[in-house]
Amino acid sequence: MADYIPHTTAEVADMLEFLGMNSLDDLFAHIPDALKLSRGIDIPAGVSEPDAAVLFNEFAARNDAAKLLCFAGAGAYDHEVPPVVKALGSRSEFVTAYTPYQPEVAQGVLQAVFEFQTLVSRISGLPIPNASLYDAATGLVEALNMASGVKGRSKMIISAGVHPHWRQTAHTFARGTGHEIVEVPLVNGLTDWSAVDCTNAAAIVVGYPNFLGLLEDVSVARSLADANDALLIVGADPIAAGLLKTAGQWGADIFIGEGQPFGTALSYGGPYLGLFACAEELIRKLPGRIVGETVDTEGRRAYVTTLRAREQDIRREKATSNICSNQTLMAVTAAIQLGWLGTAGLREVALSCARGAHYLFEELKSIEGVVRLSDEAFFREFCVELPIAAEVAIVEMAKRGFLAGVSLAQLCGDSDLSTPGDLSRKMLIAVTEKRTKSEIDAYVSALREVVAS
Amino acid sequence: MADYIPHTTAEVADMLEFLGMNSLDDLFAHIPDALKLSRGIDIPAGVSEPDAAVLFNEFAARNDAAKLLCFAGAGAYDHEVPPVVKALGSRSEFVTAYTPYQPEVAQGVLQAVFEFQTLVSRISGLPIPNASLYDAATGLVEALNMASGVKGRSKMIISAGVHPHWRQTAHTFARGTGHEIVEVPLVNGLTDWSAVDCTNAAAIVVGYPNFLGLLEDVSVARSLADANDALLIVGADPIAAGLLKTAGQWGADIFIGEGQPFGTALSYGGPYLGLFACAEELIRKLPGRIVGETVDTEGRRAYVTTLRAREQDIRREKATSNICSNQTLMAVTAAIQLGWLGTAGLREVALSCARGAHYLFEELKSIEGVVRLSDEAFFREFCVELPIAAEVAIVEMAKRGFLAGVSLAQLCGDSDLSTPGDLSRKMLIAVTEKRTKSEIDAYVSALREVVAS
Amino acid sequence: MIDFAAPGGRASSLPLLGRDVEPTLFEMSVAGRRCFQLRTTGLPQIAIEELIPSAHLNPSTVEIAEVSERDLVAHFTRLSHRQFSVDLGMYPLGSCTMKYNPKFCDAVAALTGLNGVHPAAPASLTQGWIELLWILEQRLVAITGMAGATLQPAAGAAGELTGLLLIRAYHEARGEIRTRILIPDSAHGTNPASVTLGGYEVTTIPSNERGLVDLEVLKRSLGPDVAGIMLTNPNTVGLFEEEIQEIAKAVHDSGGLLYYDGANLNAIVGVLRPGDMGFDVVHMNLHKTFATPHGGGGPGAGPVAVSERLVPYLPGPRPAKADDGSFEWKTTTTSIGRVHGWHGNALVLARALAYITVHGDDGLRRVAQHAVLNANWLRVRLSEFLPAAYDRVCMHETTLSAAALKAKYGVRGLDIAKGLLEEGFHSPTVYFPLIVDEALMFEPTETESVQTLEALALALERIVGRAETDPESLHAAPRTTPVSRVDEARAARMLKATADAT
Amino acid sequence: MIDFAAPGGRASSLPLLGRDVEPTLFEMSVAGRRCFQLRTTGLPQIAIEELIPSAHLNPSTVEIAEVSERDLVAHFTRLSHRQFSVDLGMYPLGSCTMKYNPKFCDAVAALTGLNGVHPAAPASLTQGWIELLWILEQRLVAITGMAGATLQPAAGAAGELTGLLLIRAYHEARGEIRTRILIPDSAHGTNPASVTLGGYEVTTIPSNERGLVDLEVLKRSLGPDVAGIMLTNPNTVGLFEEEIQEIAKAVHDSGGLLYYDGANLNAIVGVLRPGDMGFDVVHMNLHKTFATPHGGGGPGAGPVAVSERLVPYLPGPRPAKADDGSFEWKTTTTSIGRVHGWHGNALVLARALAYITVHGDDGLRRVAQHAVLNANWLRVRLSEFLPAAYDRVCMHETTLSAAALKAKYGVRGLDIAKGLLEEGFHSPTVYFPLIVDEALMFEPTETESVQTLEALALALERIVGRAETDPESLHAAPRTTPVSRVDEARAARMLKATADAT
Ligand SMILES: Cc1ncc(COP(=O)(O)O)c(C=O)c1O
Ligand SMILES: Cc1ncc(COP(=O)(O)O)c(C=O)c1O
Repeated sequence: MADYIPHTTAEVADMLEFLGMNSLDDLFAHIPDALKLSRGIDIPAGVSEPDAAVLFNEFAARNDAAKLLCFAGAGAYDHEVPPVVKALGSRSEFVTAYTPYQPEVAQGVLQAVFEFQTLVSRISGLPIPNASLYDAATGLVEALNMASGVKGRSKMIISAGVHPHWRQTAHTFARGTGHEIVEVPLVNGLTDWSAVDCTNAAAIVVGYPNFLGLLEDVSVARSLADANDALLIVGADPIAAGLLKTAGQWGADIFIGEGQPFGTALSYGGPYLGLFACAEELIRKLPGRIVGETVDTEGRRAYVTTLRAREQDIRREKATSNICSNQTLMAVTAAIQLGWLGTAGLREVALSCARGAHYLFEELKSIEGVVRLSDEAFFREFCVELPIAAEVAIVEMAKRGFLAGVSLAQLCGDSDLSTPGDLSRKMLIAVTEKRTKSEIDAYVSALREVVAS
Repeated sequence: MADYIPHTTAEVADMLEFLGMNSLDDLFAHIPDALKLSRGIDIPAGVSEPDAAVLFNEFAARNDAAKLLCFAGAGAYDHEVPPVVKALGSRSEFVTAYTPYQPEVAQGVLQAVFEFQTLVSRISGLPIPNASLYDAATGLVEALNMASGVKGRSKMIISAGVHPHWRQTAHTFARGTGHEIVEVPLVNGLTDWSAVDCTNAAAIVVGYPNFLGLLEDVSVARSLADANDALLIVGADPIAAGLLKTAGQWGADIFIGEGQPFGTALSYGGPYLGLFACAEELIRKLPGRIVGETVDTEGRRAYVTTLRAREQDIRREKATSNICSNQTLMAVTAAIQLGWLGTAGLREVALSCARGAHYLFEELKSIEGVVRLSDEAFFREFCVELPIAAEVAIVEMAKRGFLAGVSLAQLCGDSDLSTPGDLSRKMLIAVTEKRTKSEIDAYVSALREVVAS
Repeated sequence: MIDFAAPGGRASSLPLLGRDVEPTLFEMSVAGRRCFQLRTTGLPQIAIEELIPSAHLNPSTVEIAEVSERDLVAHFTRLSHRQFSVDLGMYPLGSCTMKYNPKFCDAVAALTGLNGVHPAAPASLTQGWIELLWILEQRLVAITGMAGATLQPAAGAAGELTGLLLIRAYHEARGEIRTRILIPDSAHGTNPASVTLGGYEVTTIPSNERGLVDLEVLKRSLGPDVAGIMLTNPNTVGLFEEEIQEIAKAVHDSGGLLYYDGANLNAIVGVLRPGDMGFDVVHMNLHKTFATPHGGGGPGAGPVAVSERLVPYLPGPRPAKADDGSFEWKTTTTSIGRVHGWHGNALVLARALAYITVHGDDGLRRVAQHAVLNANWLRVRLSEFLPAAYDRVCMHETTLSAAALKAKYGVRGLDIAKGLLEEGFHSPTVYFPLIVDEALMFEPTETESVQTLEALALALERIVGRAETDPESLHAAPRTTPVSRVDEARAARMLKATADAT
Repeated sequence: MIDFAAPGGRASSLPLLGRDVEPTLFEMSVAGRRCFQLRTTGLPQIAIEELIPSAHLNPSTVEIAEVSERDLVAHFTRLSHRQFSVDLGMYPLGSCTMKYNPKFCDAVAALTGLNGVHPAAPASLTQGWIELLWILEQRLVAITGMAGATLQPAAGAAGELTGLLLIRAYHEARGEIRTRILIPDSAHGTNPASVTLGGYEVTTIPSNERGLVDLEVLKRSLGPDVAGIMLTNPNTVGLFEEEIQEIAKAVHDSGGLLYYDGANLNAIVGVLRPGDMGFDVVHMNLHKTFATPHGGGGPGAGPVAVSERLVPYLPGPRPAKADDGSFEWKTTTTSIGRVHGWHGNALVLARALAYITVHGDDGLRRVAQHAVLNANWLRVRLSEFLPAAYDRVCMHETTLSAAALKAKYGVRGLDIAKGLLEEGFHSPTVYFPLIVDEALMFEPTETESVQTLEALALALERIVGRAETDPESLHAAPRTTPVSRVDEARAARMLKATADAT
C-alpha cells in the first residue's frame, strides 16, 4: 500500500486528541455500524509506484495498435502534435488547476480559453463559441437540446452521414428528452434529402464532410431548414477549415465538431474535445461555460466565466444543459496547437491531408478487387470495399505495420442507414499530414499482398 | 531547412532600411571577403522537426543497452527516478534559466541550489559545499588543484582504487598543472599504502567504496595525510551516505562524488553531477560557485551567489579553477530527488542496494567457474572473474535481457594498477534498489547458461 | 485582421516581474510569421482546385494567429504563471476534492502504448487497453458495492444523466410509468438539470435543521409516480445522512430507485459502500476521489456503477473477458446505447486505475479516514472564530457561514474568499450549497498537512480580524493577484466572448 | 534537526499571490513523513550489520528532509515561479546567447533509447549513440572548418583548458618549450584562468581604441616562447577582429597556434569558419550557439575542434566508424587522455545535433544573419539615448556604456540592469568586458522579434528618463520582483552556504 497522505502517526494522534477522539474510527462513530465494511473492499492491496509501473507498461505493450502507421480516422485522426505543444499543454498550472471560478487567480486558464473561443469562432464561422463540451457526440446532443429549447419542438432530422457514434449517442439521450429522431438515408454516400418530411423539425443535422469523408452540399440542408423554420446544425471536421467553407459560410446556426485533431493524442478515444459555436441570437441557450472579457477594478483587461445564469448551478432544473466539468485542458491545448499551426499551418495540414488521401485513392485503383465506394468529392477520408472482410484485412495489415483503416461493420454496428448493403467488407481510410508518399506506397503494396492472399 | 527565427521578409526589409542597408550581406561587409563561405558549410540541408524525429528515433532504437535490466555500475547507477522528480526537474523555468547572476529574478534556482548545498554538506559530513562541478572525474582534478593551491605542493598520492576514468582525467590535466601523480596499488582489492612515499604530498586520495566496490579503511589514509601535512580527499559513492560513514566522519578535508545517482538518468554518461565539499578552512580556494543566504532591502531572506572574488571572472589568471557553467540543473534535480527520498528513503535505497548486491554475490557461488575476486567487505558492487571473456559474457547476457556488468578491460584500458593480472575476464557487477529478487535469480540462471555454453 | 503586434519577449505580465496585461495570441500575431513544422511527405503538389470542387473551397482564409515558437512558448508559459493550481498551493474547495494529483498517474497517461492507440482499432490490437478498462470496472464495482459499471460518461454530470436514463430504462422495462425524481434542496445544480434532461420532474425535499434529508417529508413525497431519489452521502454540507437505511427502505418500498451522486465519495472510500447503503446507481467523479487532475475545468470522468437489476441496461460497449482469456467489447441488446463518442475519457480512466492500484484497499481506506480527520480538525479549529453551519462531526468537508460577519460588518462570503487569495490560499467554495446563508465550504482533503491547515486557520483568523477593523480592505481584496477583483457584471452585460467581438 | 515545520500548502511566496519567503525543504520537514516509493524487491531482509562490518557503518543518520510528495511538488513548483527563464521572456545577455531552446531538442533528450543507456555498455549495444556522436563530431568539424574534434568537455571553460593542453602537446611533441599565451584584455575570465591551469603564463594584449586587438602590440609580444593566442572573434565587445588574417599569419610565423573561444560563434555560424581565419583550436559552447538550455547555470557542453596537426592529440576515446560500417570508440596512443569521466555531456550533445539537423547549413547561416541584424538594429535604435561603446557595425551583440549616466546622475550600469527587471526584461550583461567603463552588453539573439527589440528600447528609454528625473527610484529597483535588491556584501561577509550553518 502506498498513499500521498502527509500525516505521521504522531500527528494523527495529536489531531485526534484535539478532537477529543481516540481513533480514526471515532470519526465515523455516527454512522450505522451495519454499513461499515468489516473486511475492506475487495480489491488487491496497494503497491508502490514502480511496482505499478510494471503493470501499466505491460498494458501499454499489449496495445499493438500504438506501433502501427495510422490510416484510421472515423473522427479520430493521427495528426502531428509537436513537442512544444505537449510541453506547454502539460504545464502543471493548467493541468492541476480547478475551474476558473476565482478569476483573479485564474487568468491563465481564462485567457487561454478566451483565445480558444476566438479560434473556434473563426473556424466555425460563427460568433458565439463556448469553452468546450465533452466530445462531438455529446456536442450533438447539446445542440439538439439547444434547438429544442429554442424552437420548442422535438423532431430532429439527422443525416445518416453524421458519424454513427454521434447518432447513437443522440438516440440514447433522446430517451430522456423525448426527441423524435428521423434519420435521412444516404444515396451514393451523400444524404438523400428528397423523401424526408421536415415539418415541425427543430433541427436539421448534417456532417461536413460526412463520416464517409464525402462533401455534402450543405446548402440543400440550409434550404430545408429555412423552409421549415428549423435550425441547421453542421458537424464539421475542424481541420477542413483550412481549406473548405466553414459551417458559418454554409449558413449553419450551430457548429459542432470534434476538436481532437487540434493537439490531442488519439488516446483510445478520450479525453477529446467537443467544439461548439452558434449564431448570436441563440446565446441565451448556449450550453456550457463561456469566458468573456472584462476589466478589473483598476481598469486592466481581465477575463471571467460569464452568463453564468444559463448554467445548471444557477438555473438548476430549468437549465437546458447539465454540463459542469468540460474539457478545458484540451481546449487550452487546442489554442496552443492552433497558435503553433497559425494561418499557414492549418491550411498546409488540410492541404497535405487532402493530397495524401487523394493520392492513396488513386493508387488503390491499381489493386484488383478494391472498389472505391463513391466518386463524389471527398476531403481526407474515403471508403473502399474489399474482396475480403475488412476486419481480416486490418489484422493482416497490422502484421505489415499498418493500421489500415476502420471497419464499417465494427464502427456502425448492424442497423445503420448510412451505408446500405454488406458492411463487413467496407473500410474507411484516412490520411493525415503525417503520412508520407513512401508510407502510402508501402501501404498500397501491403494491401495488394493482403487482398491477394 | 527549419529555424526558430521570427522575422518575416517584410520585417527584415524594414530593419535593413532602418540600418541603411540593402541586404543581410551588408551586415558582414566589414569582414574580408576571403573569409566568407561561398558554398555554405558542408552539412546536410535542414529538415523539419518531425523528419528529424525519425532519425533520432532510429538512433534510440539502435541502443540495445537501453532495453536491458541493468547490473552495470562503475560509477553510473540505475536508480529509481520517479515521475515526480522528472516532472519537477524538467520545469522550464529551471531548464531555460541562465546562471543566477540577477538574484532578484533567480530566487528559484538560488534557493534550490542552497538546499542542494545543504544536502551535499550533510551527505559529505563537511561544512562547505559548492554549487556543483561537471562530474566526479573533473571534481577530482579540482580537488587536486585546490590541494596544491592550499599546500603549495604538486605531489598527489592517489589510490588505484579510485575510478580509473577519474585517475585518467587527473593525469590529463596534470599535463598543465605539472602535478606529479603517484598511484598506490591495490592488494586483494584494497589500497596497499605500505610502500608509498607521501613526503611532500599535497593530497592523498582514496575511493570509498573504491571502484571495485570494496570498503577501504580510510583511517589509514587519514593517518598518512596527518603525518605528511597533506589533505585527505575522499571520493565517495553518495548513496553510501544512507548507511556508511561519511567522508567527514572519516576525517576527509575534501569530499568529491558523482551525483548521478541522485535523480539523473544514466544518459550515456552525461550530463552528470560533480559533488564537492570541503572543510571550513579551505573555503577561499573552493572551486566553482557557491550560493549563500542573505537578505533583501526589506529584510526578507534571499539567496545570492557569493564569494565571487574566488572565481575566474574576477580573479582571472590567478584563479585556482576555471569553471564557469557547471551542472546546476542536475544539482536542482538532486535536491528534488533527495527531498523525495528523505531520510528514510536514502537509507532504504542504500540498504536495498547492499542487500541485493550481497544476495547476488552469494548466489553466484553456485555457478562453477565464476570466482569472486575478493572477500573484503563491499557495499553494492563487486568484481568477479569469469571463465570466459567478460565482453563475450556481456554480449551473451544482453541476448537474455541483461546488462550483466562492466568489463574491467574495457573500463580500465591496459595499464592499470588497480587490478593486476588478466583484466579481460573480470567483470564488475552492481545492484541497485530497482533490482528485485526474481530479476537477480533470473540473472544468475542466465549467467550460468552463458558461462556453461 | 490585426494591424499591430505585441512583443513576445517582454515578460511584464509576469507576476514575478510586473502586473501588465498579457497580450493575446492575436495581438502577438504578425502576418507571415510561422512556427509549425510538418513532415516532408514527398507527395505531388497538386493544386487544391484539382482535388476538391470550388463550391466547397473557402474563398477567403481562416486566420488563426501567426507567432514564432519563441513567442508561443513565452505566451503560454506566462499564462501558466497567472494561474493558481494544486501544484502551487492548497485549494480548500468544498465539493471539489482538490487533492494532490500524483505525477505517477501523469506518467501512465504519457505512455505511447496508451495514448497512441486509435479508438477504432480492433480488439485484437488493443488488448492492453481493454484489459485495463475491464479491471477498472471491477475495481469501481468493488469500491461502490455494485454489480457492473459503464466507464463512458465524461464527467459527473454525464454520469448523472446516464444513471437517470438507466433508472428510466428499468422502470420502462417493467412497464411502469414514473415521472418524478426527488432531490434534496442542498443538491448540486447538476442534479436537477440532469433530472430534467432525463425526462423527469424534480421534487425538492427540504433539509431539516440538522442539514439532513427530512425523512418524514421524504416519505410523504413518495408515491407510484416517483422513479427514484438522487442523494449525495455525505451530502453537500459534508454531513452523513444517518437515516440512509430508512430512506432506502422507504424509496424501495414505493418502487423507486436510489441514485448516489459520488462527488463526495472521498469521505467514505474503503470505509463504506453506496451499495451497502441501498443505492442502485452510483456515479463517481474520478477527477475528485481518484485524483485525476481537473485540467482547469476538465477533463473529468464520471463512470456509473449499478446494482444487478440495472446491469442489463448499461451503455455499451463494455469491456469483457472472453472464454479464451482475451478481451473484447460487448453491448447487450437491452443497453440504453452509447453516451460518449468512444469509450469515455480513456486516459483519465487509466490515471484513475493507476491511483487505485497504488493505494489498494487499505490505502483507499486511509484516504477517507484522513480526509475526514482533516475536515474535522479544521472545523473545530475554525469554530474558534467562524461558526460551522452545523456544529457536529462532519465528513470530508465542513460548511461554515459568514452570515454573522455580513450582518455585523458587511463582509460577505465572497470578501472572505478574496481575502484568502491574498493570504496564499485558494478560496473555499462560496454560496454553495444554497441552503446555508453565506456558505463557505472547506474541503481540505487528505493530502494537506496539519501545518497547512493551521496556516489556513491563522489566515482566516486574520481575515476575520480585518472584517472587524478594516472591512473596506476586504472589499478591495485581492490586491496581490495579477488582476484585482474583476467586473463580472460588465462581462455579462457587454459580452465579449472572442477577440473578434466588438 | 528541525523543530518546526512550515506549511507546504500555503502559496504566499508565490509572485501570483504574495511576496512571502518560501520555506526551505528543511523547514517543511516533519520527522516520519515520507514520500519515496520503491520497488518491492522480495529480497531477504537481512540486517545491515550482517552484511557490512560495523567499522564502516554510520552510528548516526544523515538527515535529509522529510516532506510529503504534495509539499515537495508545491515547494519546487513555487520556486520555479520565482525564477526568470528564456521561456518567460527575453534575456538580452551579452556573451551568453540566451536564445530560444526548441522543445523538440528536449524531446530528443527524453528518448529512453538515449537517456536509458549505461555509459559503460559495450559498443555493440550502443551503436545508435556512437553514430550520433560520430555525426555530431563531423558536423562541428564542418561548421568550424577543422579536421577533428572531441566532444568530452562539459562546458566552454573545460573546452578551453582541453584546447590549451592540445597546444601544449603539439609543441611538446615538436620538442619546443613555449611558456606564454597571449590574451586580449577584453577576454572572458575563463581564458586567463584556463591558461594558468594549462601551465602557461598570460600575456595581456591591450585593445585599441576601436575595441580590437592592437596588431602592432601583438606582433611585439610574439616570440619563440609564445605557445599561442586565445581570441574570440567576434570579440567580447561584439566586434569582428578585421585583421584576423594578419594576426594569424603573425602568430603562425612565430610558431604559435591560434585558439578560438567559440562563445560568440552565433555571430558567424554558416557565414564564416574559424578554420578559414587561421585558427587551430576552437571550442564551442553548445549551450549558446546550438541552443541547448542553460539549466540555470549548466549543464553545457564545450566540444573542441582542431586542425589536422592537432588531431593526434585529441582526448579519447572518440567515436569512429569501422570498416564494416559499425561504430566503435577509439583512442590514439598520442592522445592527451580523457577530460571527462565518460563521453561528455551526452544528452546535451544529442540536443545540439537535433538543433543542427533541423537547421542544416542554410538554417544555421540564417541564424547568424538574423542575430547580427537584431544586434545592429538594437544598437542603432538605442544610440538615440544610450551611446554604444564603439559606434559602428557590430556582430551579434552590442556594448553600450552607462558611464555618462553615472557621471551625470549617479546611475550606474547595475541600476539600469535592475530597472530593466522591473520593465519585464532580464538585464543585459553588466561590467563585462572590463575594458568598457560601465559596460552594458546586449545580445538579442535571432529568436527575438523586432517587436520585442522595440519594447526593450522603449523600456530603456524610460529608464534613461528616470535616471534624469528620479535616479533614486533606480537605486531602489527592482521593487516588483519576489525579493528586492539583495545584500550581496552581507552574503560574503557572513557566509551561510547551508541551512545548517550558523
Ligand atoms: C455534488 C456534485 N455533484 C455533481 C458534480 C458535477 O460533476 P462534474 O463537474 O464532473 O460534471 C459536482 C461537481 O462539482 C458536485 O460537486
Ligand atoms: C567569451 C566566453 N568564453 C568562455 C565562456 C565560458 O563558457 P562556459 O560557461 O560554458 O564554461 C563564456 C561564458 O559565458 C564566454 O562568454
